Amino acid sequence: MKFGVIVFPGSNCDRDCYHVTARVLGEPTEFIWHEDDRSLAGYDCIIIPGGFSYGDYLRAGAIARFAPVMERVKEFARKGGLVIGICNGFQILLEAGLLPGAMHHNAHLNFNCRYVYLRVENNKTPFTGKFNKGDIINLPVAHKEGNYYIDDRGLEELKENNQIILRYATPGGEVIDEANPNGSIGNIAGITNKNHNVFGLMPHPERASETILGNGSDDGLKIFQSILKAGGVKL
Amino acid sequence: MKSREQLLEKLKFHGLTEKEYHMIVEKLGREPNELELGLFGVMWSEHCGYKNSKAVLRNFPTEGEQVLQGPGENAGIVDIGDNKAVVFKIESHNHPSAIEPYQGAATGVGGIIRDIFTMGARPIALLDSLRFGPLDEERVRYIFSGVVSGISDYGNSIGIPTVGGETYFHKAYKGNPLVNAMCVGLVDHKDIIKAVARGVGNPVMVVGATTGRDGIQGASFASEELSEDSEERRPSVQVGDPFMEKLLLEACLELYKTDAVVGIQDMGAAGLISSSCEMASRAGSGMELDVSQVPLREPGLTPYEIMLSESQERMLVVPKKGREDEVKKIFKHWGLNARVIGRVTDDGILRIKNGEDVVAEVPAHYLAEAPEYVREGKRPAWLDEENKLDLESLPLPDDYNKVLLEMLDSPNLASKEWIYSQYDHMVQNNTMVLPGSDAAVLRIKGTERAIAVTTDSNGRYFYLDPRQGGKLAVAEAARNIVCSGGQPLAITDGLNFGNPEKEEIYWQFKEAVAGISEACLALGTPVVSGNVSFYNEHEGKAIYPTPIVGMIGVLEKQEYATDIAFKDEGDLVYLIGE
Amino acid sequence: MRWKIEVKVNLKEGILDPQGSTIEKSLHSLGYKDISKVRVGKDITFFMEGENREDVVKRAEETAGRILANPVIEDYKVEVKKAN
Amino acid sequence: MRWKIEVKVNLKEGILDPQGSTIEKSLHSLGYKDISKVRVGKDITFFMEGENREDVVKRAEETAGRILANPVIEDYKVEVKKAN
Ligand SMILES: Nc1ncnc2c1ncn2[C@@H]1O[C@H](COP(=O)(O)OP(=O)(O)O)[C@@H](O)[C@H]1O
Repeated sequence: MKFGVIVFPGSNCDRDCYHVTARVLGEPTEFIWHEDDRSLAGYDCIIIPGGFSYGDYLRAGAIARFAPVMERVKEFARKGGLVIGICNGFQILLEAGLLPGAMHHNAHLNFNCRYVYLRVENNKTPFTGKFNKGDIINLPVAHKEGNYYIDDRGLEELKENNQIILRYATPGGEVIDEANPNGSIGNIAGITNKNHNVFGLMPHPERASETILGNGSDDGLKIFQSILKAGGVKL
Repeated sequence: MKSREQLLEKLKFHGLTEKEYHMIVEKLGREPNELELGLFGVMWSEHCGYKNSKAVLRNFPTEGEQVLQGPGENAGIVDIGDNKAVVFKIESHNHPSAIEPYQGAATGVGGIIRDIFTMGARPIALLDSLRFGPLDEERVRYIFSGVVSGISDYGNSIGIPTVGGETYFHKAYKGNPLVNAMCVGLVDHKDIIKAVARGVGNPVMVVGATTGRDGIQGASFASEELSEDSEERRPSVQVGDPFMEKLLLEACLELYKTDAVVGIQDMGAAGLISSSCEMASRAGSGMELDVSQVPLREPGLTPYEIMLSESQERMLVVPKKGREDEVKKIFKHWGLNARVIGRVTDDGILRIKNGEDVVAEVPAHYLAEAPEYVREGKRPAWLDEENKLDLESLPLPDDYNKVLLEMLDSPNLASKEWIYSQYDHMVQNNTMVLPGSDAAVLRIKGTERAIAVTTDSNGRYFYLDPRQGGKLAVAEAARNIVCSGGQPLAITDGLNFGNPEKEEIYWQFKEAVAGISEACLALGTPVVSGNVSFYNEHEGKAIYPTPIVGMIGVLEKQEYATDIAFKDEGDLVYLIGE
Repeated sequence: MRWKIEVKVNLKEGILDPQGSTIEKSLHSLGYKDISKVRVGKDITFFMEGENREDVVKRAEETAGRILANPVIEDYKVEVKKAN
Repeated sequence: MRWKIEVKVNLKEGILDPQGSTIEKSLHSLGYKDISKVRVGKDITFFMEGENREDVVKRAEETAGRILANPVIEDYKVEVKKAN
């Protein structure tokens, strides 16, 4: 499978994502510069990595969505290509309208870097096929603006279409306020679009893909392996 | 002819003594002009010239087979095997953080990061060593939270994990907090770059941010050009732009791959003047600069302001002749300025022009080599009194449970998670042992190795006995490295003291350096870089002498990495040592 | 002609404002107890060239609605003044 | 009586505004070329109780200068209106 990792000025998890897909999984991976205007046909999955695109000045993701490459990402997504946005990538997907809702400041305001538990709400997507529904997984978050917001109608729609993929939960799987690191509505940590081919999540699966790192969790690797399993959609 | 009073006033403004003025006149063989005097003023300041500390710092052991670069460059470098090396240094930003905690701390982090990537290395870790007054005071809480968010926003945004540090609260730091930041970078031996300006005719370029009036202490009063309009005094606080620095970092690392660079230095304290004369004097060459070519953020800066501006996120680059366009192209790709502002000469003179006019002309090494002051120092009379505590005379607590709870409640002992959870300590995917343990451990991708990093110091020990304090700090750092699975390699030191012109402070300084040196010799961990911050006083009272020891160790195998947590039920617990 | 534009961007009513409530709490703890409903927004100013007011207002509104504010969570207000 | 306070906090002239300059650059690259001198400040609003305007203005100014802005790098402007 061929991965493309988009690089915006200020992206800082681009190399980490590359490391996981190219080195840990051994799949061909290329960086794609934000000014690049080529068609993304030929890639099987596009990763929009974390970081602080354009410094996250104004709002996280607000400026990145205007980059030339984003038109190509939209085109790629429209045709059914797999797109995964991690952290800042999620924020960019929201700003670009590829996913519904918006992000604002964490309820406690501070940047927060720590491991959280997540409940897998939907395993019937190309990003979660290696999990069972209801699995509790352990991934790190690291963000200041991960407080997901959507209005009531939008929330209903997300539920109806099974677009909520990950929720912050306790190790025992309860979805309660205490498990919510940022105030996000309904403890939402990750959603897809209706077609389930565009996935945005605040936690960093690329940081939990090798057991030698951090607390030893490699639950994140399963997300990348799910993508491999799904096989992607060659356009 | 100016009167002596006028001269003295001017010298006072520039922080020079009358004796120093006469040295300058003698060296130059003439009176310096206003601008030249200003240049000597900053370059011979303690901050840039180390005039009170240089002689003492020479006592540090700085050699060892692992040392690839000792003190004297932007940062020190040690070999960690497999043709890889780590570049590291610590730096203080105490006074700026006292005035504007957020920006002060942020720009401190920005500055130390630049010191690392000017050496050709990619920065892979940050640590921060912090001292504040007691948290029950509003002002202290304001400074504390401002400093932590300044470090957090800068380090997180640029994508360098802040993996460790230490934090203490004590009334000695109430009016004068300490904010020391350490950065660690990784480089292949063959890619190491030095800050030298060699090769007659090679261009000199400014890259990165534009230049504004940031950080020029009262420049408006110094330069005659500005004294006419009664503009309000510009604050000497700089504002950091981590986004700009991230672009600068990536652009520089890309530039290094081209072999077009002869030398590069960051523009930190005293900006263009200190970077240019240090680069020239290290190479024994001269430099000619035209200040009118420096890209400005606002119009109307005087040559003095341009030379002294401490605008952040800028570098001085000397590429090979004819490669200018290549440099410009790379920086343009990252959306940054790159402008030729002068060239390297062979006459050893720093010649500053404003368009066609020569506005200053001074041998670079005069500026770069500040006079050295060696003092006697005096053991403080109060020290015996302070050390007289008879432990036997202390009453034993009635309720040990209560004491334990009180101790756990004390900010000095409590978990520092509130701090380090605000730092991204995992970005770059190398952090094997997270903050909360003795030292942080980072794997080195592409090898089986890892490094361990820590900062340590106990100001109270230094206060009671600076020599013992020095030994203890180095020993603690080494223990933290060893407990994490590493072999200690070398240290960087951040020497925070009061006013060295006071005999007692000077004595503390000398003694502390002696103690650190003794321990470094014993442990085989030479000093490869460091920073001195004097004048940490508030209302005439000095802080506890607080030298921070930042230590690096190497783990030959990643699997040696250990953290502090007990692992399994039934594991045996040993107490080792005396 | 030169115009000075001021765009105020605020979170929509009803959306929790973590910055505002943090400031409110610290104000209360410092003794300013009678302060309530603190909200924090952005105040973005810039200059624009333009022949007449209508044209400038139109373009400023467009910039604000398209880029400076995110309509999902934010409201904005644009003020246009002649610059001197 | 109830008053509505609006405090605008902006970086002092001459002080680098990284947010403003980054936004300005991106506006230019999006085709809004005639926009210049973008500065980003904070717009803080709240309510206060008080007998008379002078008293409220005084206390609002105090809050602004002491807590909402850092006078070392920021300027602030306080507006006080009767709330209804
Ligand atoms: N300012 C800080 N920044 C980052 N990490 C910190 C900071 N202060 C403390 N820590 C981390 O918290 C842990 C405990 O620190 P400390 O209380 O100094 O431990 P000890 O005194 O046992 O060495 C360490 O892992 C340290 O790196």
